[in-house]
Amino acid sequence: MTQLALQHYLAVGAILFAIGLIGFMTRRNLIVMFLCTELMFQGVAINLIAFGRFWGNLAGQAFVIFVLVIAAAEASLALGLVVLLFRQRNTLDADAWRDLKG
Amino acid sequence: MQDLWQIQYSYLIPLLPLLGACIAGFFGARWLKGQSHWPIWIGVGASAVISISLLFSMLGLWKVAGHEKGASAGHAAAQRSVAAEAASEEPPLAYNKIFFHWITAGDPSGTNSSKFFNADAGFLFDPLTAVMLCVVTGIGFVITVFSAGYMKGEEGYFRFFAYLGLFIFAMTCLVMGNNLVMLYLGWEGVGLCSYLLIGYYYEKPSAREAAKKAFLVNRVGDFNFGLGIMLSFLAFGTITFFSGTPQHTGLLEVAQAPLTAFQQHALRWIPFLLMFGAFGKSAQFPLHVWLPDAMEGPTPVSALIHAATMVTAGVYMIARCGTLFVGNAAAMNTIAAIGCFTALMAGTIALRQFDLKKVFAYSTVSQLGFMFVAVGCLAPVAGVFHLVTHAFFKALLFLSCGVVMHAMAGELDMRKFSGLKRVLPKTRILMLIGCAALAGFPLITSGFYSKDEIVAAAWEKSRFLAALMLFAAFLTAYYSFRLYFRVFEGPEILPSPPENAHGPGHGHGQADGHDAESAHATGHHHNHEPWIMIGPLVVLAIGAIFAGFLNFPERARSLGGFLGQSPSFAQSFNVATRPNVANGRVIPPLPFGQIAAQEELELADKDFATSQHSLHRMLMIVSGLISLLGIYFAYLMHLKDRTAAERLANDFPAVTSALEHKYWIDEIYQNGIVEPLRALGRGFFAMDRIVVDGIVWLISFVPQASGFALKLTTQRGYLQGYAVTMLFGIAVILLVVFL
Amino acid sequence: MTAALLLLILVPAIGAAACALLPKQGAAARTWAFAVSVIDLLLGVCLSAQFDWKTGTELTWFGSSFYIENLQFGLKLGCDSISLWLVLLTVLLTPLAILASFASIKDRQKEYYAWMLALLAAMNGVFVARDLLLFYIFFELTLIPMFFIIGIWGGPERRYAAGKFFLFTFAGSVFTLAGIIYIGLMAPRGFDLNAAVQFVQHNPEMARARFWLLLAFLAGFAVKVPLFPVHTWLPLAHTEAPTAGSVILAGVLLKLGTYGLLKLALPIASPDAIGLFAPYIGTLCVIGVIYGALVAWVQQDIKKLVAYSSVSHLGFCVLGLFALNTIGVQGSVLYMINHGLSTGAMFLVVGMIYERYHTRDINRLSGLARVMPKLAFFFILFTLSSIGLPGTNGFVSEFLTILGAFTSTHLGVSYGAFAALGVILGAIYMLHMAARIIWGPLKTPDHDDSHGQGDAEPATQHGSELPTDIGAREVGILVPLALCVLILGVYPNVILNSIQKPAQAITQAINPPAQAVAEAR
Amino acid sequence: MLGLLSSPALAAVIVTPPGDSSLPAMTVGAPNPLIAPGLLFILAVAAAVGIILLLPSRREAPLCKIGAAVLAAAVLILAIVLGKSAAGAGVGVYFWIFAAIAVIGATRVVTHPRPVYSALYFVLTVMASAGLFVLMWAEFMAAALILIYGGAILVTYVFVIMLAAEAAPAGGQKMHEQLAEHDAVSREPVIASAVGFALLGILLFVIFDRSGEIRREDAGGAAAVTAAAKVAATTAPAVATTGFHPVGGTQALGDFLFRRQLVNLELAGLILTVAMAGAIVIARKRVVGWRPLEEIEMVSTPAIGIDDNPHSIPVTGTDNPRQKEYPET
Repeated sequence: MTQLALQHYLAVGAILFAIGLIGFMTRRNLIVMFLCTELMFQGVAINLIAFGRFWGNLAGQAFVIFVLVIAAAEASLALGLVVLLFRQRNTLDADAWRDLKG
Repeated sequence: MQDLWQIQYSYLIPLLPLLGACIAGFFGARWLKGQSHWPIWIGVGASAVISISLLFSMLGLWKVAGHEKGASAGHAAAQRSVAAEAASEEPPLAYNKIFFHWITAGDPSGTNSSKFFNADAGFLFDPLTAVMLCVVTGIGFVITVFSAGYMKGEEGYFRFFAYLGLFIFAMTCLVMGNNLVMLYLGWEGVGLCSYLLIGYYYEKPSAREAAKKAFLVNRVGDFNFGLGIMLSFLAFGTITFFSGTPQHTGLLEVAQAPLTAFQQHALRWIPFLLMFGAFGKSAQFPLHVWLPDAMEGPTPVSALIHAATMVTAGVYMIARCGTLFVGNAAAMNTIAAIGCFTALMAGTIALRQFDLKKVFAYSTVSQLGFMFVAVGCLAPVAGVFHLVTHAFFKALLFLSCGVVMHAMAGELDMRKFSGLKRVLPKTRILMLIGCAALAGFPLITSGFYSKDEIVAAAWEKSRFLAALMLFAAFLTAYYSFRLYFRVFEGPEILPSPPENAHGPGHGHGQADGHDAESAHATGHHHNHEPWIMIGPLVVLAIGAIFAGFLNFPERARSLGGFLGQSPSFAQSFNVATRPNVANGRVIPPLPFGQIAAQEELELADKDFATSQHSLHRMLMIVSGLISLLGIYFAYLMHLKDRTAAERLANDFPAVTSALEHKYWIDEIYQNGIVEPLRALGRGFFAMDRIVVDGIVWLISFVPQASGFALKLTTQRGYLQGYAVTMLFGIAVILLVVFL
Repeated sequence: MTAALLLLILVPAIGAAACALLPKQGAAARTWAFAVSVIDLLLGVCLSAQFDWKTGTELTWFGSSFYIENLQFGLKLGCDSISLWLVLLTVLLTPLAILASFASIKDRQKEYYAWMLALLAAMNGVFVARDLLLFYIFFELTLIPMFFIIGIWGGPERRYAAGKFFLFTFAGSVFTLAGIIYIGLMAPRGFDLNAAVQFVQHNPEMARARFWLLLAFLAGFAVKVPLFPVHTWLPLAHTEAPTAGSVILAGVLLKLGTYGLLKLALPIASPDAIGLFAPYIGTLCVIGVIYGALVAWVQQDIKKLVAYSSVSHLGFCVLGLFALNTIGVQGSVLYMINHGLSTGAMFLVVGMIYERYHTRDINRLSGLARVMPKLAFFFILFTLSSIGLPGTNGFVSEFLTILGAFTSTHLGVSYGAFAALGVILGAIYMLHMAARIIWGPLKTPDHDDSHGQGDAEPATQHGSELPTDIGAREVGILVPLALCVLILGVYPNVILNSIQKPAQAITQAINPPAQAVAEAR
Repeated sequence: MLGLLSSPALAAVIVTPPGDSSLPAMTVGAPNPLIAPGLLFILAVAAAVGIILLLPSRREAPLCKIGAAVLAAAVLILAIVLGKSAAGAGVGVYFWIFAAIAVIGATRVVTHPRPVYSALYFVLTVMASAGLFVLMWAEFMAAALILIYGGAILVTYVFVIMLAAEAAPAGGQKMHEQLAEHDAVSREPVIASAVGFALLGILLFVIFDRSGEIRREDAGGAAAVTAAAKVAATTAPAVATTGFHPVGGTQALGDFLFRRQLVNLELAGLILTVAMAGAIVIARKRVVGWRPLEEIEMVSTPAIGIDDNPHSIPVTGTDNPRQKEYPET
């Protein structure tokens, strides 16, 4: 795998990450926000694998496994919370939870 | 001279009165009560005895030394010796007794810029000191005896005598001090005692204010005096008058030696500063306002402090530091001018005063003016002579006033009573003697001789000055006999028996606080003239009459001659006769007490001698006539028909109101200086609160305000808002790092 | 044995801790505190006994076990004649202050006396510390007890006053800390006071640093000595502090500032830096003198009046210091001690009046002499001492400081003249107070309330409707101070001679003989 | 984490995966910038504008279309420029396909107003990136990704979307009114996209322009080798003893994981268990004011027939008072 190829993969990872980021910041639906974080995980995973491949060792892949683990854990907890929040305020809007302002 | 026992034990002179004061002060309240005058009597009496014996032994020494010198004087005709040579052979009658170093500062080695300041607790004994000591302790003792009778029954009896003892201690320190700081110690000490004694009746607000005023006005004088001391130390490096060491490193000796530029410049300022200090203490023109108000104190206080002793401290200081003053013509002229102006001003004000003690207060201010004129016209002997005679007759007058007040139940207003010669026969005679002496009744009273010498000295300086002094003498004669005729002569009117006896401070003006006590005087046949009060008066009367002959024959054995032996007088005469100072004028040595120089001068040119004698005789006649004229005028206006004075007063309403309001000087000071300073103080205090605290408050307010502002704008609670900010931060960092 | 130096600090410190742990409130605490402070006084006396006054050599004690190697900071104590006199002043004033607060402090006595003893330890610490950092630590340590004493037992506005007092001083002294640390690091032997001072003084490349170091020290100490612009904390702290608090505050804490200036600022600033500053500080002092006096004159509250008088007096003291000649420095050291005695006594007397009438308003009190002759005597004596009447201690120091300013090449005649104005103004406001309170017809705040609550301690309550004159305890407090005032007035050389050598050493360093200043004559 | 990264990199020096001998040991490309930085930023800006228009907002449909077009154009240009200048730089045509799908999927995830569609698009993106993984010879990871991500996580998401779907507003006609207010409008899209794309621009710029030559270990200079050798010597013995030689990527990964990363693996397991426990606890917590089932008025959408037109699902506005105060963007 050449450096040029690496740069391509990194580009794709970066684009995915950026889009996830923008989504996280603009969308006001809690679930979509978490989805965007998952998207960011995705972007990072691509980079990791690309570097793993470029350096020719398996650390990248091992790390992606851990990323997946984290993503899974996070997803489960986050969605549990979202459900709770939804039950409390009957809305998924992020703005409903502004009590910590000021 | 140093082996005289009085000098060895001279520390007793100030110490005994102090001891007496402490005993009276601390133990008077409970144990001594009525008897608390004894410790003072003993203390002051003992110091009086020591002082008088010191004076006589000094006289003895002077006579012995005088003979050899007299013989040698004959053949050493051309003895117009230069100052240094004259000062070299130690005049026998001056001795520096140092007990211990009071204040020493600075490094003794005196390297680089820092100097070595040393003030000793030491006494200087010379004829001037001896004379002053006798006056202070002598008259002091007489007055303590009088006041034992006068103050009997007072509630703060012991307190009065404690203060009196303290005063004698301070005054003796002042007179005997051998350096400027000891002089300053006495200076402020007497200021303190006058504050305490004027404020004796502290219940009365007027007494309280008068005491405060006295101390503060004195303090203004002392401020200048202090600056004078410091400037002289800066210039000459020492403040001891006479070092007693052969190389003559005393202040007054160094002042005569060749001076550097800075010293000459300093010598232009030092006399003015010291002089202004003297004006403060001796109540001369700018700072005289406190003396009339000082009459709030009990009468013996007025007699002792505000007539005889304290107020003369200024004259003593100028006589002592003669060498600093004489060289500076401008200073001498100002002293003479201020003295003359004060004499006239006080004389005129006294014309329209109806309160007995106020009249004599202004008369004291006027007579002090006379003394300053004498000192200003290169005649310190005349000044000291008048000081001595004035002490006698003024004390006599004040104490007789006290007797009158005692009898009239604290009433002091002339208009309330007259014709008391039947009620107070003895006091009448004594008052007459006193008034005659004050007026300068020719030939028999001391006042005549001393005043005449001052007029002669004034004549030497300038004809106009002498004329003004004669007019002042006329005024003195007039108001003294105005008082006498209104009080003792004429129809007998007695003040109505005091009905509201017990109100403290009742009656107009500053009726004496102790009227409550005298109110219980039963009827009029009570003997108002107990011997304990009249005895001292008689002694003073004798002094008033015979003191004049101390210096009349004006020859070797007179007061002048004796004073001439003092190094101050001798050296100031040398400085005066220096070519650059006298610039051609012949300085008569007699007013400096230099008898030898006088005789030798008279031998030299005959016509000078004759002119001097004829001048003296003529002036004596003139001043005698002036005083008789004054007395006759007073007789016309106040005995023949009392209304004449009132009519005259109404003719010139503007003048009378000016006199009655004491030329509004008090008001000028109050509104011109005191009120603005208080306003400034209030302004500073307001500034203090607003400006400084304002800044502090601002410093504390700014962070709070900005914190609140931030809270409102950025912390809105949006999760995504925070995310965007974070992201923005990351972007910037990356940009910075990688660009 | 020089361990007395350490004991001077340890004994009160341990005493304070023990006092706080006493079982119950009340008498036990105050007698214990008084006993500890008297022991400290004895320690001070024994230290001065073994101090050899002739040569004035410095007694030193070195706590090797506490020495931190790389920082070269350790427990170095020592005292020369100047600091010994100030220690004696402290150990004399504190027992008297504690004795004075027997009657006035009723609640939480244990803590109060614990804080007082802690304050004593800290103050002694400052005067005997011979290590820069240690000096600074004790310098700051004095703030804490004072903060609590004003803050808890003070008057109505005590919290604000305590806060302001603490912050003002602290803000200033932070700069000093910066300066000290800079020196500590640069100097070869670290924080050792004398070595560091010598180093900064004689080291050429420290020239620029000296200017800034002086600025830093001035910032810290000028606030502590209330120089003109930064003095507003003092009147507030005094009026709100309890009697004993303001006695110690006026008596000793203000002297920390001047002592710091003398020990650190003066020697460190070489001729050029200090020469540059002397005229400015001189003007500030003169302004302070006149400003303090005038403002004191218009005060309604006695304590505020005496507080402003302290501002005015300390203006003199610092003027003497910055005259930079031996007379000036000796005068100002003597001034520190005299001011401690006379103003401390003034506060005690004012406190006694406050205990009886619970008012400090000058308009509601008058003519106390009739009711309290003994108190009046002491009041007048200490008033005279503070206006500088010859024969009392005030005069000697005031005269010497003004003389120092007069003859100083850095300042000059005009400084001396204007400062001497303070002599008149001083007399004006003090006598104004004395006249209004002591003399005049008797007027006290409505009689009925004064005997209502049993305020004064039983000694004065024996039945008479009016609280009578000061009792035995109070006389016992004032007599030693009165004796000191008179003794120092009659024989001030006992101090002047002993501090002559250190004062000369300091000024010698500042205008070295080599650069012989053009003699005035 | 740092430790993790460094140790595998060093291990690789010793255990080079056999079997990919045909690795084209291309010399490191000259660091000529593939894309001029200026062009890069312009593309970023264009993409930002595209995204802004695409994000859910009250705008009319045509504007969204224009937005989509602009975004597509930007990505296409980027692809063309990269493709042209790279000229077959080892990235096959499949790479471009997968990349395109991933990017489009990602944009739709973000821009689509309906959460359900976002989830589904995300699955699409996951598939695409799995494809990329395969291109990078990480076939086990590709499979794992699809299984775990696509299968487990996304399903949970859809499940939650169903659970937490809000009551549809009564009688909403146009798609916009039907949408829940918080889905229809995005928050400050302009600022967020601007910042986001700026970051993207920087990242890309860094990747293409500032990366300089990342030297691979084996092509590294002597210094790098000796350092690696020294370290390898210390860690090597553990590996050398066993004779096992993995065949294929997955075995290598397994071997690597269980030989090197054993501790981390156990930790990962632990995290999962903890997460599971946490999820259970959360789910069981009683919600304030929770009433037994029968009393709950059906909060979810009324049981209506769902026709295949996604827009027909009514989305009810919220009656949350604080909601109203949100300013219209």
